[in-house]
Amino acid sequence: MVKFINEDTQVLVQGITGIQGRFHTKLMLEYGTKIVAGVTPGRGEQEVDGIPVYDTIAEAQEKHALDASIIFVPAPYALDASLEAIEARLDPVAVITEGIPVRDSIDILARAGLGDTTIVGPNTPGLIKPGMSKLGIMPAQVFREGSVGIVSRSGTLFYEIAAQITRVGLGQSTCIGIGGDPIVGLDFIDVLQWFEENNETEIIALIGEIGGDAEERAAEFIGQGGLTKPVAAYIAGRAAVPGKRMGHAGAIIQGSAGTAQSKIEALEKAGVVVGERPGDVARILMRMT
Amino acid sequence: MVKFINEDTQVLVQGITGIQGRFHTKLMLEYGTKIVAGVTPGRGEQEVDGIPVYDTIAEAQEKHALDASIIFVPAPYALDASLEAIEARLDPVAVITEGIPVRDSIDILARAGLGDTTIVGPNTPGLIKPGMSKLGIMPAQVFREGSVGIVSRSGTLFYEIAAQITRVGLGQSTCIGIGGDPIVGLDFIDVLQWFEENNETEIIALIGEIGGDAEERAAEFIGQGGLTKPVAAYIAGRAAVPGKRMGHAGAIIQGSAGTAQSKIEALEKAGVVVGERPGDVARILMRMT
Amino acid sequence: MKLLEYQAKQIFGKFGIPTPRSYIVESSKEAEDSANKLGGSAAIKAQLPVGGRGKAGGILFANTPSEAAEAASSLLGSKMKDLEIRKVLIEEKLDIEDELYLGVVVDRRNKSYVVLASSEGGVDIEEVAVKTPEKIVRHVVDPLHGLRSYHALWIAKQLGYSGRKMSALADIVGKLYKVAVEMDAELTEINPLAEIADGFMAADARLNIDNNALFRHRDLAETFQWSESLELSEREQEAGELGLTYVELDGNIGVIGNGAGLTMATIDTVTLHGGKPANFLDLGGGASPKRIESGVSFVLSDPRVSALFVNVLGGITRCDDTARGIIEARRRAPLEKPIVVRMMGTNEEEGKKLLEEAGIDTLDTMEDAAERVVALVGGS
Amino acid sequence: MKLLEYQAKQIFGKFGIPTPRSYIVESSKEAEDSANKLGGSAAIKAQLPVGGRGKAGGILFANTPSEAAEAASSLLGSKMKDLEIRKVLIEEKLDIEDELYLGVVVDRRNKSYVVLASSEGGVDIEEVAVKTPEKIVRHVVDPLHGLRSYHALWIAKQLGYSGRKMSALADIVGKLYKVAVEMDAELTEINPLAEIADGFMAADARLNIDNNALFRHRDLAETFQWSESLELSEREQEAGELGLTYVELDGNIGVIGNGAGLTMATIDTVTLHGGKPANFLDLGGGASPKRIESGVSFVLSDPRVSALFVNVLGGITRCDDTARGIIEARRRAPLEKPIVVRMMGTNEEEGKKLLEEAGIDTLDTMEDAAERVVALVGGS
Repeated sequence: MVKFINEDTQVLVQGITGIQGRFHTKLMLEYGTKIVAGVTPGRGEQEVDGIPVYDTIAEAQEKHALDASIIFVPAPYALDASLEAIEARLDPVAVITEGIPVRDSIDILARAGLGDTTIVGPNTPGLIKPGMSKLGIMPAQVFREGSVGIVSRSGTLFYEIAAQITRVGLGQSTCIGIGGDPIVGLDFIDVLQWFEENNETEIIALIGEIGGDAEERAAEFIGQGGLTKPVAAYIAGRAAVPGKRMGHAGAIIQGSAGTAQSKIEALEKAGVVVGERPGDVARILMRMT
Repeated sequence: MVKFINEDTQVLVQGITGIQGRFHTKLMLEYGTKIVAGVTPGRGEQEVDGIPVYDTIAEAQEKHALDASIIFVPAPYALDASLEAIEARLDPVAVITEGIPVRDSIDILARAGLGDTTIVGPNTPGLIKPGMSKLGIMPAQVFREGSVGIVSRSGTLFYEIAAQITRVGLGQSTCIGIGGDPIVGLDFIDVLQWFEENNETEIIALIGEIGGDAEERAAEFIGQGGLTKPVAAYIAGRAAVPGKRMGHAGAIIQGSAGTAQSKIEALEKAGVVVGERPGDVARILMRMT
Repeated sequence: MKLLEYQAKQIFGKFGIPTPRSYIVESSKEAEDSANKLGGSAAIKAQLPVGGRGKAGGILFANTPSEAAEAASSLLGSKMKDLEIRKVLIEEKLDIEDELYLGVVVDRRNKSYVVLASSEGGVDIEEVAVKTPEKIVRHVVDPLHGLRSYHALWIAKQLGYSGRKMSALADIVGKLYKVAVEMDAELTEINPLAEIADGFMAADARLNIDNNALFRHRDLAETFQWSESLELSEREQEAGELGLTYVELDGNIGVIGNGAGLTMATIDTVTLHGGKPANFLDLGGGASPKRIESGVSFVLSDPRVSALFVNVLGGITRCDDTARGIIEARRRAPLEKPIVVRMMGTNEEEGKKLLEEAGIDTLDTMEDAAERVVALVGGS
Repeated sequence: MKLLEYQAKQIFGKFGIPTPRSYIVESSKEAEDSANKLGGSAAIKAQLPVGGRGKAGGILFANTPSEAAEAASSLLGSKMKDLEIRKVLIEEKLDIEDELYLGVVVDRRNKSYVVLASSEGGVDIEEVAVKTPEKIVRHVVDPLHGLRSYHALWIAKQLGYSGRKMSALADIVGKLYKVAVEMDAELTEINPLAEIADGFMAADARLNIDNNALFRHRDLAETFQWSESLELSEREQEAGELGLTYVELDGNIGVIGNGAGLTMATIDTVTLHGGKPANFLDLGGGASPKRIESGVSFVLSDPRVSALFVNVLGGITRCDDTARGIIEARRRAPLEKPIVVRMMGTNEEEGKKLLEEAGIDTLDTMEDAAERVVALVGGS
């Protein structure tokens, strides 16, 4: 099951000395995330925003009790960084890095499965519990405490819809980006299961997009009674062209598979209300409360 | 913990169509082992001694409920044969094959560990419960039901000492060859632990040889109270030449490590009575009863 | 990246998969020589990264070298699905007993590779999957163990083979999996895999490589250029050189967003309001004014574009930076194309103020902005 | 199989481990030319599979090409630990700042590979292990994950490096592990690993390959022959060609057994009774009469052997077959060397009867037989 961070979770930042790593370490610290150490091979003994940097997690663990990790290292090094986090038994591990080869993602997830580590991503904005902490790169200002659980494959579209939910006065319990790659760790069903059991979540927003069948599987799960809380959804890519990758590595219609239409139909069949436009989601949720 | 075969255990023979496989299938059947299927890739749909042969274990499992396996396939194919048995969740798996590369043995054992499969060997004569069943290549006539547990790295020396134990009238409860390779699955300590808990075993014969430190580790285990039943031992290779491999891949004195003297001293320190000659073991055991 | 048949076959060959003898040529003279070397008769195959070449007339057969020359000459320079045929493969004719399908693809659901095999080869496997799914053998690979010999044998057995042919087929299955993993393939396929008297042979070959893994396959850099030049439009190639994530569409409204999902949603919303997007352009996360300017200039320079819709959600990307990028692009290329901007988030007020001062429309919601831009180009 | 330094370095080089520039030569003329190419000064290193070459005078230094020629000429053809030096390596002199130790060996206890590293290089690692074990860094590899970059970095860090040098050292650690796994090494070692101004270099190299894995390294077949010829005595090589497991010892009693453990125990028992075994010969499991005959003939043909002790436990191997083999060997080479046989097990009675008829001594226990054979050669 998905573990989440709270105010006590001690977080490691892998790739902390890079531009992205530095930038988001600062923002996460500002939000209240308890970042205690960073790792960048070859950059040990430095500091970033007052956070000590180590060459390996093993060294960081000699000094700190680490719980979770967030990874910003460049794609060619993300495989080893992820395995290092898995071996160090950190959980969850949010892999922000974009552009990781699919073969490496397959490898990461198989090994994560051995030790029951939850991998969020790759190519994810991470996760946030508004008002408490974030392990991710989402802009904090669009979120507010509330009762809507959001799960999304996309990043900015997720913030867009979160902002609208906030604007209509609902707020969010927990928001998780599962990542835009074809192969990701935590998936829709895992998150929906978690929302079902999570007392703070009353209604759910599901934000999908073209490519693969993750939304269809989520619909199947919902349709079979796996989730009893009401869901509003939006699927991006109705106007996408088959065979063309729409930005995300996973966002591609292959042959007749992975179209927005197929996903919308499956979700609607499972009782999910699917909005035509992103703005519809907040409106639908309002009606549900 | 070591699982053992009994009269109900359904056994698979891998490499059943080879010379060794055919020969020992016949002998095991004669002894009462319940062999139900054989596998040799490319030789499916044949029969050996009335036993049906399949190309893969998956096919054999469609027709039979398999429990344990014994492997006779040539060394270059032993890695995949072992992994196939592990994946099919057979247990125990006795790997008779000699000459398997160490790298492959390492791989086999690591993967066996994932699913808790007991690998006996490689390069082992297997195991026998006298009067009931055998999963191995030992000559049945030297064994007799009794109360001595035998564990040995060697093959023929093991039979020699078993024969003498039988001749003095003691007989054996369970006998296990752990194999003469540097890297083996089931080891001395595993077997000693099992003997400690096994009600049928009253006294134990441990047959070691030069190379590595398996006997020293067994001595440590015994010395720390892991085993309370009395042990008689014999270590082959007192007169061996350092740096020369004495037949077994594992029987080599490297530098000052792995000498018979070191093993004998360690065992004696742990309270084990070590015989000077193979024939001493049965005599020592007689005094222990 | 999609490799061409001949490139895929060269790689398959390196991994020990049997392929027919063949020569890659660019002229009818070479075609004739090659057919000669093959003993006279040959198959002449257009090299293009498109499916259904056979049906489209891209595969011809010749019984003599001169027939081969003629066939090559008819293909070379002609167009198929809008692509020009620049190379043809001259290949020995096989005495085919049966045609199979063999493929290794990424399995999103199982988070691994899956081997697909079928006794129905030479046809579209998706059709087989729909019409006779029972004729497809599937084996999901456990990534911790890989595809082992016994898995490959099981697959070959399921296709109905035994003995020597089973072993030969299993060997190819194992090697194709090795190609998939070692080459970082998104898809690797032999269709048809020809059954011949003494075994099997890859009569066709497909190999699509994960662009994200190209850092492990630097020797394919040149192939990548060529492959991009075949698959992408000229504007798409230019955008690639500028480092922009760009897909050409066939409308007249330029669309720029930040983030793939948001940009897709923007396109959907424009379409919903009756507009026709001319492109998809994702600025990505944390775009700088420079990058924004470059994207805006690129879209404005498209003669098909009559109006531009920029939709930015300010998070890491700042709205004031976005405004500055847009203004700078407009300054440098003072075209009379209207721009509609919708921005929200970090430094929103400052950004809006800058745009207003520059006389550029800003709206608060994606829907309103979409409606406005559609109205500007004359509505639906 | 033990590779020579230059062979190991070639392989290390292929895996990307930095090695000094060098030339392998067999004459002083070539040595001179090579030193010239290296800029004049050079190290001249005897190529033999023995430890402690430096101390034994097998490594010389030259400041000019003519000194190199002289050094090579003094080494080539001379003997070290009974082995003739046939090749020398002419290698660039390194400006060494520090010497480290790096090795990957098979770890029986942990059933995996273990990486050993130490800041005490250039000396015998076993001595370091005894005297200052705290100076050895050990990392047991998890075979399911392999040695990853972060493990290698941790090792380099433990040796006291940081920054660029740490990364360079970790890179070599990772590559040495790759050599170990991909080459099926029983031992792979860089001692010393020289720390130089801008990184590290393998100043020496050892690589022992698992003979059982030679089927994966067919290109090393020739090297294997050469390596065997250096490591094994003539009789051991002959035995190898006959497929016998044979080790030469320095006594006068020939010993043959079936099974490694039993044969070792036989040797021990003979020694315990004051005898001196001339050899260890293990017939292996299920030996045929032909194989037994071949083994017996081989040992009897050894001029050092005055008497033979054959000890067979009949299981899969049959005692009557053993008897027939012995009798046939004796018939073919009617030497007056006494043979003592102890056999037990399958078809024991029949075997004993055959031997008695042929006038060959049989005894019931290993101890009695050992006593008898020692008495036959004149006791202890």
